[in-house]
Amino acid sequence: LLALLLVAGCAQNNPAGNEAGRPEKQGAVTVTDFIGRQVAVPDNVERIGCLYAFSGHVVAMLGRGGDIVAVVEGLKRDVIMGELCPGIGEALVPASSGAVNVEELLNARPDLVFIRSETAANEGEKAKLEKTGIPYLVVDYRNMKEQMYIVEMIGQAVGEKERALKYNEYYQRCIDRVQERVQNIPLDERVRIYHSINEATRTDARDTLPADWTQVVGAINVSVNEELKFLEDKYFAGLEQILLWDPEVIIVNEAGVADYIMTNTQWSSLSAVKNNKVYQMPIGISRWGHPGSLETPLAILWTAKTLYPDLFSDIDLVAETKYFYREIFNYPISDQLVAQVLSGKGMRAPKGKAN
Amino acid sequence: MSLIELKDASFGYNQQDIFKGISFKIGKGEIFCIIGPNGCGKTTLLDTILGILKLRQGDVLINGSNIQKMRPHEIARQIAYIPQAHSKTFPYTVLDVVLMGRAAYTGIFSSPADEDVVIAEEALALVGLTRLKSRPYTQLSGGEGQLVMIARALAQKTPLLIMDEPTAHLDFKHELTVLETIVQLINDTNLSIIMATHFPNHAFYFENNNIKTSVALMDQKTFSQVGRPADIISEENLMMLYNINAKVVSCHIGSGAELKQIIPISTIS
Amino acid sequence: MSLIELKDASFGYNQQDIFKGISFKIGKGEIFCIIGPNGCGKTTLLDTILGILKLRQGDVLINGSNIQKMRPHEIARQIAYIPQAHSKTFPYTVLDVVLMGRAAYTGIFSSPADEDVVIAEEALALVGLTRLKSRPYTQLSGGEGQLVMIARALAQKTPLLIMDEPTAHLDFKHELTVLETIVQLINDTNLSIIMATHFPNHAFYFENNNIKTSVALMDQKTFSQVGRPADIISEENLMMLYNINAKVVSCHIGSGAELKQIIPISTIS
Amino acid sequence: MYAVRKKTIYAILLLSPLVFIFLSLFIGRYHVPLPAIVEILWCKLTLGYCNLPDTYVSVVWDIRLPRAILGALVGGCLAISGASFQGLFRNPLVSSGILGVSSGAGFGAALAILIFSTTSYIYVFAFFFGGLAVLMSYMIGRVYNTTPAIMLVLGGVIVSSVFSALISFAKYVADPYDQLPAIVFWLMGSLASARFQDIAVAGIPMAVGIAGLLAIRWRINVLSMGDKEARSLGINTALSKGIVISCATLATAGAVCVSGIIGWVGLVIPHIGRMLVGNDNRVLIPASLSLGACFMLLVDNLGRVITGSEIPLGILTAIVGGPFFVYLLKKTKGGGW
Amino acid sequence: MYAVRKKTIYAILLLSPLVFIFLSLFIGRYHVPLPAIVEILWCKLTLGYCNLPDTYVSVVWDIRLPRAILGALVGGCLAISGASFQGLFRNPLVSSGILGVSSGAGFGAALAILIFSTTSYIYVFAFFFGGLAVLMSYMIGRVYNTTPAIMLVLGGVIVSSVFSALISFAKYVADPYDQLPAIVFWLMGSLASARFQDIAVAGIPMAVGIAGLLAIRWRINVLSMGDKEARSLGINTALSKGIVISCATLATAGAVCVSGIIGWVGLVIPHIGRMLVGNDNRVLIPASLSLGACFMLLVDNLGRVITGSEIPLGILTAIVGGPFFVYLLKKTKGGGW
Ligand SMILES: Nc1ncnc2c1ncn2[C@@H]1O[C@H](COP(=O)(O)OP(=O)(O)OP(=O)(O)O)[C@@H](O)[C@H]1O
Ligand SMILES: Nc1ncnc2c1ncn2[C@@H]1O[C@H](COP(=O)(O)OP(=O)(O)OP(=O)(O)O)[C@@H](O)[C@H]1O
Ligand SMILES: [Mg+2]
Ligand SMILES: [Mg+2]
Repeated sequence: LLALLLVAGCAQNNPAGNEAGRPEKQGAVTVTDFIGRQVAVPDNVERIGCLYAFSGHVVAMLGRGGDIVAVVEGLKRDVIMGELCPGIGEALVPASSGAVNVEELLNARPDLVFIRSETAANEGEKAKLEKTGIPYLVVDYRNMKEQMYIVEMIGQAVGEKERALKYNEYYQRCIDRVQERVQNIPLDERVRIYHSINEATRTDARDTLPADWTQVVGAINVSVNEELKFLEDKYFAGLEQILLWDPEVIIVNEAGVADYIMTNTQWSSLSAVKNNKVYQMPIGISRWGHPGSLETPLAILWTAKTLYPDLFSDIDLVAETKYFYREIFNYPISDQLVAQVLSGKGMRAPKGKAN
Repeated sequence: MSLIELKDASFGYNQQDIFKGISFKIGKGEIFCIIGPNGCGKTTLLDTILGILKLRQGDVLINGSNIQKMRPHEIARQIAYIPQAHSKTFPYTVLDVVLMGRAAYTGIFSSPADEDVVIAEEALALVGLTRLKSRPYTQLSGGEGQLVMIARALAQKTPLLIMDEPTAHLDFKHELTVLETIVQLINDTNLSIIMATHFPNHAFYFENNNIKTSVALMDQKTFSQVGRPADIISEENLMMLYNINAKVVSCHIGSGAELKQIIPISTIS
Repeated sequence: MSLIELKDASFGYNQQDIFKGISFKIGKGEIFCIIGPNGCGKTTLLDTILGILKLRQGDVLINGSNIQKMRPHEIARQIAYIPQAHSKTFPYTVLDVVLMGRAAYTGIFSSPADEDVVIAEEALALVGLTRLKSRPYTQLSGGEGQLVMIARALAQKTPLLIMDEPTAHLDFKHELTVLETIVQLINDTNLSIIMATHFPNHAFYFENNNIKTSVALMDQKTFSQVGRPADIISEENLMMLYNINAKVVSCHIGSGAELKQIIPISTIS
Repeated sequence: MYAVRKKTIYAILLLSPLVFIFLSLFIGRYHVPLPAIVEILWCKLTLGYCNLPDTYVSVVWDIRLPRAILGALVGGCLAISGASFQGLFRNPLVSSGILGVSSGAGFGAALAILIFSTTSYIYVFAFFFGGLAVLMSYMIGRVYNTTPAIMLVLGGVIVSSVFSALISFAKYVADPYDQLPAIVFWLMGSLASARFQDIAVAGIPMAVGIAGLLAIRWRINVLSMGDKEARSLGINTALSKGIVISCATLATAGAVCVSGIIGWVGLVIPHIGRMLVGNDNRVLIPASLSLGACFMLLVDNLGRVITGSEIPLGILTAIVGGPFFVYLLKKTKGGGW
Repeated sequence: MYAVRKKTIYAILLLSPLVFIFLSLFIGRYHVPLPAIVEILWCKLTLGYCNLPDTYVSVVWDIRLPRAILGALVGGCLAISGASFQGLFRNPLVSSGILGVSSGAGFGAALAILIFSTTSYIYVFAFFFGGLAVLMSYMIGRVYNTTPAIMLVLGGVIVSSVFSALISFAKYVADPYDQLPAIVFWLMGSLASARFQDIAVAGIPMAVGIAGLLAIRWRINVLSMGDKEARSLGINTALSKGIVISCATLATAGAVCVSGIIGWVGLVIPHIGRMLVGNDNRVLIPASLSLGACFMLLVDNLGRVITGSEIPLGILTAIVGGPFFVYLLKKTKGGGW
């Protein structure tokens, strides 16, 4: 039933998303990417390669999802992405874990490609891309500012700067709205939170996007600026360390982890667990607040409201969520789906049933 | 009933036969010496008797029961084996190696008991290596290594010993010790022995010590002759077997007894 | 100048000496037999002569130059070695193994030439193994394996051969072949030989074939006696060396010649 | 006298991991006063009631204790299986994962995550595929039966690499947002989140494996003489090998389930054992068990105290163990060899 | 007759990688018409001008060709070093990375990225640390010199694991936004990013290593008799071993620089070679070289065409090679052994 609804919703939307939103031809633009390259982007980008999931989300948000011709595998699994980009099932997959198969990329005939910084860190990969003559932009960020810049850059590159700015405006507005109310909370009254990413003990290190946005919401992120265990490019906290921090609130971004934490004796002595303050974050097009998520503004609102319900009683998350997806994404999200997003369940297509 | 019996045994590694149609039997207290040129198949034959290689045809019976139907530890309580070559791996101590002779008497989930250690030490004493018992056996000389293998077989305390050139690498003293030990064990415990050797003189030695000794000449994929040493080990037979000239001499030993010896003189070109 | 000379040589693995103060020299066309009980240090001594183990004290001189100062391939063109034990790894063919005897004549970056193959095949023919030349040498019988090692040493074409119990595992025929080949090579090419053996009879055999033969009895960490076989290999000396009773017998061979033989009789308890 | 010495050695071997486990309870970032630790132990063991802060109890009893026990088990299992395999295959370069059990188990876990998208069936799948991998190695090894040891090991290497490849493949097809992190997390393994439940699930096979190997340890001496000689000494080689392999597989699979694929311990600890107590498996096997357990705990504890960040186990194992090995080598002059 | 057969074998061994390289030019996701490929080759080789779409030229000449050449070199290098080490250490379980060169090189590269934050010094550092790792293994191996082969290999295992740990450590301290991705990408390695420059930089050491091993290949036969016998046969064992180790190190380090750490080829291809041509290193070494090259190209081409996103090399090597190995084993009944 849900699937039917989704399909129905998408059928209405897509034409609008693809055609109506497109401006007239524009002149050639020069944009500066994450690693500071000045790239001249052709004036009319019609085929887009998104070899970094985040860029795919952004392009879809900007209403150009239908023009995505090359993706990374993960993008095909996402329910909302499938709605926004009906052709994504047929898009080629010329990259895995940073390495690009340029021949496949050539087959996709993109006018522009977004790549991740791993790829750009390799001379050979760069040389190869340059040989193809396809302009490429490196997409990455380490804080909210850079995230906004990158969104703007993508917007500029695909000729949707206005929409990108609209997102950034909303982003900034969320920040401002929250900042304004939390900035006066004295340090010792700020809520100390622990943010679990995917795995119970994986968390935020300094200089990351989550470190940045959790600060904005007036929380003290216990793991930031602490030494963490680093494994396979991810940061983990030790159990005793978490007990020592004894966060007041735990927010988790993966379905099931909250249950794990609530039922595990090892965590049972934490105040957050005792006081029932372990919250599952919403999952929309991505996990809200995840380092690779563009729903950061929503994560900020959600967290602020969760931590300081009194301060933010006027903020209606359902409305904000609807607004975000309808106005910014131009995606007519159903009420049911909103509920689903907020509950954080069922937002990924099961394996083998990629869109 | 004979202790061990081979019936019409044949074996080959590939298509080609190594030997075929070999039959013999040995009773208690007997010695059976197999003599034959290098590569005639002595080691192979002994391996099939032990059940390590599987006969193509024919049977090996121990006390009347087929070896294929016996479990390894049953076989190992009947037959102990001294291999011709042993490749060393971990540097176990000499005593540990000899102790392995007690495997057939040790449960799968247990280690040898103190009695086993005593037996192993006795076996070491028999071959005169007690002083080396805690040396790594990888650091022994060639002859010492051979003696360890003999001690291990003796520790197995079986009614039948199969020896593949047991005295190779041994000096006169140790060769005699081994021969004398064998004679003594046969007299004391009615042991039986199958022995592949290049020294027909060993057969004479046993015969001289009043032990029931048979000799088999192995050639052309079978036993060309089997019988008493005095009959079989003749200058003519050796000439046929090896294509050499040899002499049989007798010498007087100690108490008026005679010891026959065969002496190889030259090859026949 | 003597071909090889040992001066006051001493060696020990740990604190304990294996031998000390050993000196001897050998000229062209001579045979030097080392006889001694198991574990007396024969193999160790040979290894030091080859420079594989380093003497604690004393020198080994080949043609007057110290072996420590010679490069391996120079040594290997002077001395070929037949080890007592060989542990097999990869299943090379017999011919490939014999060909390795040509290493000293082959540049570091080259493979043996066709002449080398010819030499290796001749060496194989000398020991009578031509028919096995393309068999994996891991599948040979004990005696066949020993012959391969001998062939490899012969392929080395050196003026000096060091043999450690070369006839262990060999049958009469092959033992004689090896002895006869040695005699022939000495007569033809003035080869010299150092040989550790448990068979004093080999020394008699060489002496009988008019080759300058010396025997050293190794015991108590040194050479207790050195001299002509006829003088040294006596019943008394063997009794002292091994604590056994032995008999020296003479037998008439072919053309009225006599061959002396030593026969071990019994241990002395 | 000999018997007394033997008893002393065994007593040391048995006690030292227990001491290490006990000491582990006192080590960690969270400060729990010494008397409290002892009190918690006491009242928990006597099933009494602890009148102490919850956090103390859960740090000592729910976090440190299971972690220490599992750590000891894992280290012991890896080392004991490594030592057994080295003896069995007569090859000192063989380690606990040689027959593919680690990568098989890893693949099983990855598959369970792929299929069910939850972690509930992980243990079942891990054990099943760990066993399957070993069985496959065994079948390959039997193709040619003259030098089965080499073939078995080569078979293991092949199977192992195929399963490793399949793991990579599973990662490749997994959903990068939820399945992949789960797979990676599982493979990486970590004692850090060990719970008593894990002891119940993975600890039992580990204990069975250890017990089996301890019981059969002398047989491994005999088996290391080679198939032919072992048979002539009265050993049912197929059966004995089967038992050794099964037990080592159980032990290793259990260890892998708890702590991911750790390669080093199963290869090097047995050699450290060889240098310390010699090659006789009667002593070497228990010594490896004990050394492995102590070593793992040592490294784990060090990691916990050196910085708050818990330097990954693998780094410490190698950085602590490597130089220690070289030191021992120098000191004993490679005694074991 | 024998000489003729030998020549035929060598001709096949030499030609087949060339044929594979040539065929690789025709394989890929992007369709370039056959005549165009031939024309591009022709005009490039004659230094003429190509009147063809740029894309065609860059796909065939700049992307496929260097990749094929490097692929062949990498496969050949890993296999030839593996075969040489197996002979040298008399242990069939040894592979090209056994002395730590791979992890040493990996660490060198990581360090270069850490220090200079650019990729310019990577090759220098990778070679230096690859060599250093081998040297360290060698020193450890010399502690005790009675059975140096085992000790050397164990030394290698230790050194290897220490360097692997150091790699993790380097990742730990790296800047997660620019250094870390570079390190990760480099370690993962991929023929995909091969350029002609890489052939110039990594190809030369690889070629030197290969040439050295080919030249000294018969010596490896003699060395495999063990130190003692090799010396008595007239081999300067220290020198010869040194050369073999250096050449294999050069070759492996070069391969690692190009394509990251690939374990399988250096262990299993030599065994496939043994089954096909026997154990004589005079034939085995070139055969391994050739088989390694062909195998790598085969796998790489497969990986390129099966999916657009290039299945990682490591996955296919094992999945294609494993069953092939088992098939060969069944067919030759483990002939090589
Ligand atoms: N695994 C094998 N595969 C094929 N042939 C073999 C194998 N092992 C031995 N042979 C061959 O079988 C024959 C008999 O070998 P065996 O070892 O039984 O001889 P033997 O009589 O013991 O010789 P020796 O007196 O030299 O020890 C020999 O020609 C040998 O080359
Ligand atoms: N690596 C070693 N370390 C310590 N001792 C050793 C080592 N190798 C041999 N030995 C000891 O040195 C002594 C001499 O050994 P060696 O091999 O030279 O004897 P041998 O005269 O050749 O004896 P055999 O006639 O039995 O071959 C023996 O007692 C032996 O145990
Ligand atoms: Mg034999
Ligand atoms: Mg000796």
